Amino acid sequence: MRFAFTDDQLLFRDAVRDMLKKECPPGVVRAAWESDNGRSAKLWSQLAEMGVLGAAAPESMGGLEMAPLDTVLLFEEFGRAALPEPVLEHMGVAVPILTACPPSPARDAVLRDACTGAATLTVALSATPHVLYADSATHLIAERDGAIYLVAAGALGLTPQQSVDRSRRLFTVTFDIGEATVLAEGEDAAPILAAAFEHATLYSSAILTGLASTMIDMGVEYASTRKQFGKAIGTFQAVQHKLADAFLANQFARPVVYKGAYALTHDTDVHTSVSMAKAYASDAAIAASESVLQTHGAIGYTTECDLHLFMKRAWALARAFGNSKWHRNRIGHHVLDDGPADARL
Amino acid sequence: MRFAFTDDQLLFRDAVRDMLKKECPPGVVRAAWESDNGRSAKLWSQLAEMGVLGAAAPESMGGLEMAPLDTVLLFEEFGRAALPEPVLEHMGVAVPILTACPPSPARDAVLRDACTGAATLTVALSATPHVLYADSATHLIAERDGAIYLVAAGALGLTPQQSVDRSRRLFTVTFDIGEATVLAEGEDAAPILAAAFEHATLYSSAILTGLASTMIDMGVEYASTRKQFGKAIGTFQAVQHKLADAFLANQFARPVVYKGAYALTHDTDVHTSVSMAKAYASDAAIAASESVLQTHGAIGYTTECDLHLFMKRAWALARAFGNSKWHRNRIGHHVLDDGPADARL
Amino acid sequence: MSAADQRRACAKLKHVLVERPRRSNGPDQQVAGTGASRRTALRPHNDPGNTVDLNWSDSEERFRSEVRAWLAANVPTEPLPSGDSREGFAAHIEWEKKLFAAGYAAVSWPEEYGGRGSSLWEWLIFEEEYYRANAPNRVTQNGIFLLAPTLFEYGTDEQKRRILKPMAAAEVTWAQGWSEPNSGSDLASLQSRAVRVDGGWRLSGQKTWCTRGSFCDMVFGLFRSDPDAQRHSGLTYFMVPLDAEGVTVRAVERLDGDEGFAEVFFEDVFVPDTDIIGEVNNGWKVAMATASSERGLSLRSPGRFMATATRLIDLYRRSGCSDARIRDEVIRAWMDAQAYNITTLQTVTRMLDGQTITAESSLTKIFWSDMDVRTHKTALDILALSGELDEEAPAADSGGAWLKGYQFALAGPIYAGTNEIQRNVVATRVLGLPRK
Amino acid sequence: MSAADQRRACAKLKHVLVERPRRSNGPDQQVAGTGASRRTALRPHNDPGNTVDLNWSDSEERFRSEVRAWLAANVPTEPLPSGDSREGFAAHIEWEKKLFAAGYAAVSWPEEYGGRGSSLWEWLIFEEEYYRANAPNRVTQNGIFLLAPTLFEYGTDEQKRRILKPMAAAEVTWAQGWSEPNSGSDLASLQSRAVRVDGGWRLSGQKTWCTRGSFCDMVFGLFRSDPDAQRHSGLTYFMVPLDAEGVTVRAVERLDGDEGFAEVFFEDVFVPDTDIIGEVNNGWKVAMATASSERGLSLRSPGRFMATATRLIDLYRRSGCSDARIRDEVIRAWMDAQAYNITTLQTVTRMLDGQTITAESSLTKIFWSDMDVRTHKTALDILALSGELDEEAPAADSGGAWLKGYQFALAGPIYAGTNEIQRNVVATRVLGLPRK
Repeated sequence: MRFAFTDDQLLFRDAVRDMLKKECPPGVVRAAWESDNGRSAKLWSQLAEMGVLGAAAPESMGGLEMAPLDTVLLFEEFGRAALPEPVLEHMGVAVPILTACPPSPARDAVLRDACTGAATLTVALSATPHVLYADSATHLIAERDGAIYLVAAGALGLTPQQSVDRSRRLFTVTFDIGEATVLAEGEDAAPILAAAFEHATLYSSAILTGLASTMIDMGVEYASTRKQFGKAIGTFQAVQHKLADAFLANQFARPVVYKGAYALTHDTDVHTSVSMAKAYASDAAIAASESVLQTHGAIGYTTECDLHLFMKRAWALARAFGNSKWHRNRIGHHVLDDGPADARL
Repeated sequence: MRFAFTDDQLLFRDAVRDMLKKECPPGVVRAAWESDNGRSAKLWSQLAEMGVLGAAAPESMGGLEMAPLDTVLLFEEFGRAALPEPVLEHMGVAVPILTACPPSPARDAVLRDACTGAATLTVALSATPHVLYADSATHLIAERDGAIYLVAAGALGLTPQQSVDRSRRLFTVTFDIGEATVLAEGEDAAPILAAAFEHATLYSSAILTGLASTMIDMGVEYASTRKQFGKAIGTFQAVQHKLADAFLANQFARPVVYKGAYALTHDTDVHTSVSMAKAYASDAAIAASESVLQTHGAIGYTTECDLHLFMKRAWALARAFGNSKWHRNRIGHHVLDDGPADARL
Repeated sequence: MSAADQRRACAKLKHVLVERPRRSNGPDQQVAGTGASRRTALRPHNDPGNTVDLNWSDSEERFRSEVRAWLAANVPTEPLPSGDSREGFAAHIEWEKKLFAAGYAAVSWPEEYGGRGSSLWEWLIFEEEYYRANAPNRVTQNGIFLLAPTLFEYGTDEQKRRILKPMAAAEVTWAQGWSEPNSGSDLASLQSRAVRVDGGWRLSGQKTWCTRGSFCDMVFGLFRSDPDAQRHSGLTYFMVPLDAEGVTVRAVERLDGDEGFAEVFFEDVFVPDTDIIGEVNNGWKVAMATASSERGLSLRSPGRFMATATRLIDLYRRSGCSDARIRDEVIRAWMDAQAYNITTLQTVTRMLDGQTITAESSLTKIFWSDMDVRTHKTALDILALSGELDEEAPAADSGGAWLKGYQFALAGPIYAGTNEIQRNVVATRVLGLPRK
Repeated sequence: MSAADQRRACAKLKHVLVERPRRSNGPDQQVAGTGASRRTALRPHNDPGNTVDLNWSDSEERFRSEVRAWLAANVPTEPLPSGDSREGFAAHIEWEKKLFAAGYAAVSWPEEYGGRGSSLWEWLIFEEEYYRANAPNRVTQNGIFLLAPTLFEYGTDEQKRRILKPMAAAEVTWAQGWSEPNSGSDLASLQSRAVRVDGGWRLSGQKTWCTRGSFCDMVFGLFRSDPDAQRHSGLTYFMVPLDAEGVTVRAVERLDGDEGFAEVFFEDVFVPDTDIIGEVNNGWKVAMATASSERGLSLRSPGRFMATATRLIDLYRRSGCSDARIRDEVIRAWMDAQAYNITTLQTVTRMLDGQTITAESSLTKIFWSDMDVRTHKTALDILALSGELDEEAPAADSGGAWLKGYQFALAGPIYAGTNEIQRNVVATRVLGLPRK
């Protein structure tokens, strides 16, 4: 029994944190909002260079062959920085899917390119109506009728769907099955797709705890400097307790997320552990957004304040891949053994 | 359109409030807890003398022929004092049932005695498993198989069921139908029994708001005098806001309770209005109990502090005749028109 | 009261009961099915109307019908663009002019100022119908609901004649200028200055969070006219044209992307004495009267929240959602709106009885602002994965109105005095807890 | 870290990865059904155990089996009367003696003091099994969980030898004496005095909320030994027999009717120097070490709440309740207990790694105390109308345990530092918000 990360896991996390601190301050996120594709200018190549993009890929394909326990902390950092890149879709979902698919020239080629960053992957799972960054991705990994397809970007029909978070570029996507390559189908595909949903959910949870951490930091910073009634508002018990509660919720969410990564790594108790992670992280992030906004007052209610970049990501991700009610319900079906989980997310 | 009580309604309320303030301080409630029957020594006759016990009875029977709008404020006072008497059962439920039942010598005699206080009535509705004060009542008005019976106390078989509130003497009761008098049955009885449940629920709500008022007063009083860290704890924002929230919940519950009394008086929109009352009043009273206990700290956690007399009544009544979830559900079935209310309270 | 007094009181009560007219039962006073005749509630015999009576009068019902019919015929079928954007503001002004022409811009005002002299009850009815019809947000509201009550109480006759009718007619639009960068919750710490000059004052300083300040014609707010006075003292209430010399307006983008806010900079701006409301150095008291309106009855009528609850029920039904926890939240949203309405009926009755509503309005502010956030969160939970779509997304439900509404609702616990400040007010002024 | 440094760090990382042993896949490391072989988590090659590993070792599993078997054979089938009543206390002491005889009274203590030298992990396992078996509440807990950690840290060898084993054996029972009538949340304002005399001290004053003080043999607490020192300074930590001359004990009835509390009055009570823990005038620091234990790991092990959640699930199933809102609360109670357990595993790992857990234990205190209230309220909602029945009612479910548990849970946000104080601690000491 041991519940701690290794020095190497922390080292990788620190390296990514330091890079993002330097290269992805809020100004970069803000610029991504205004950009054509909702993304940053140069972060993708830096992430590739650090080995992040292919972290979950086999070494033979140029990856680091890492497990969820190795990468979960990175997603927390992506949340902390509100990184405007398809990391969740590419390295959190698509690369693990490709890694699990049977080798083939098409699969191998795109997986190699995914590790170098030459390819940018996004995913279309049947449970989710929207595809992120479909305009700037080079390939789509798509679930259709229980099979897994690889589709080149040029073959996609895109309808933009604007998210509250302008760096989440959403699309409804169509493609002609004739232009897609089958990567897996039937009994081969089913467990891969099931695992993909769990990965997406778990990594969303990790991003949410990172977003909450930054928002709480911003609340503490603002409350420590903003003065009203002749003193810092952070001296008022109402402000103190609001931030303390937000912090508490996130502090209890974080180890639950790590437990989810453990469950995925060892394929044990996956549904319950991943749903626990998503339920706590979603609630913690929404609570943090509301508490920190309230702490800021009107200034937090403008797009001039960086807070909104983090809040809006949190509002979107808290509902992506099932909100906390859906996941509590799924846990309930396991714990109480009273029927199947709801199909509708 | 007008939402205010008349001077006479307020005068009656004030008279009862003044009497209870003098005659039913917490020491009297405490004595009732220790007494044989959970009741006070002399309040019953005083209530009779003021016309309270027969308030809902016809004048021809010695009553005041009052409607729920006339008496709802009295129940709030009963709660405010934690009056240890079967007022809810006797004047809130049994007398309205008898008043609505077809005249008969048996009904008339007991109704007359109910107004003078010579009779003490309690009720057994099928929705509730326990009969209050069955040991000290002279008669039971009982629902059985859809009919309404009058049973003399001597004919009852009693099993005591101890409540957390020692002045709520509960019993499970048996009686032989042969020793009971039918007051109404079939189509005559059904609407009377339905109305009885609404009366019991509404008056419970009124008692709950009164209990909450007293608890909040106790919290304010204690917080204003108790000193820690060199100042009254009521100066701490955390204490202030806790009590403010408790007060807010009760202030919004009260007019909803009055609306319930209006609905019963005019037989309009009864289910929704009464359930609104019970839902808000139950939640407000439980919230008040927890907030005021927390304000008191350890002293509130003893039976030496009067607070517990009010808290425990609130915990019991908040669940009597359906808790807030049950009543929200009943409202839902009316508002959303999606099926019948749950049978189980 | 002695026991003897109590008995006398009850005897008097019985006397009243015996004297009053009995059993004037209309059909709605029968308990259906009980077979028992039913009493009206106890009434003093000299004032049969003085009890709880939740029926609208015939004339009130007629008023409702008229309003409903007019709105049905005139509310734009397609929602206008946001009134907090430049093009949307213009479209809303057109709508407001139509409303004024029909006599509905400010129904409770006297006719001479552009109203129709409606009662407070009719005003509630109007609001109910207005929100029920999903009519456009009122971009004139800072004038009509914040400034006008102050003018009615403190304005000179000349000011009322000059200002109110153009305000109702949406010919002159108003922004509020309460906050300053360093004075939000602590409004009494305002630093913008007013210096006496011949025939008037020169204003300097900065105001912020001026709603729709980029589009409005005028701003009203407090300025420190006596630099030696402390905090609440020495403030004066001014009205200033936003195109006056020395005024600079900078738009600030709101959370939802609209230019809903503005910062207004004042550099030696001349304002004549005739544009002061109330007395010089008495601005705090004058402003508090307005703040009380803002928090209390006028800004957030129950009709608004009842309409939101109705739309939530509609969304819930359309969604096919079968989650009993969400269903419970939908019911609760409906209940809260009803409870808010019931409480308002009680408050309006008190106001009509001549009582003043002061610190208790803080309770109201907390209730509606928290309710509004909860209600919109429930809607986003129903929308689930598509809850993040905004008005530009083709797949957004109701044109993204719930997401925009959520963001707007989040401002509720902040503006018009944060809910923390309101809870302080409840604790100290209503409950009487010690301040120090 | 420069970009070049980052690259170097990653290169190092890849090096580690290349070097480490690969694919030592046991059966539990396969992703069932994916067909893909699965990697173990990244490990430094020199310490294969240094990663998240949530499996118990074989010896820990054996320990669990032994504990479970012993408890199954020995836990009384009928619940004992409340340990906070006089007769119940005696019955509990009998139970505690049995527990001690079996070596389970204080598993994590060294054997010389009556423990069995178990690891913290085994202690967690023991607690899980203890609560799972619904074994009697520990009436020795104020000694074992509050005083003993202090003695281990600050006690002399003589004190440890003299006190610990009889404590574990339930031969000498301990009450805490922290609070005074005017010192609750503000513990530093204590007024009870200790005056230096030959060979020891004379204590005067009053302590209150001494748990089971009416039944225990000894009390420990702080007394002001330097009257000139301010607040936290000048306090000394004493241990006092409750039958000493000058000590008067008055029972105080708790909310649930048990005599769970006592007031203890001290009139010139002599205590020898050997019954001081730590240094004279250093009692605050000594006590805070204890308070930190109380709030942190030792008093509220996850096993307690996991067992409560399991009983709640059982109650929910037995009840036939079909309310999805209550179902959601049941699930949430289960989740919260799991989350608390997961967090505790992380905390214990940190402790074993030599880190100290200080102000963060306030988070834990808030979490478990709020969780416990919620869980019991859910149970009372399931019980509905019979939720008000207490242990004397024949119809009470589980002997009224949920009602009693609710009342006990309500004390959680109050004792061991109110949750308001804990939130202050989190805000100022963990988040670093300003105090003034």
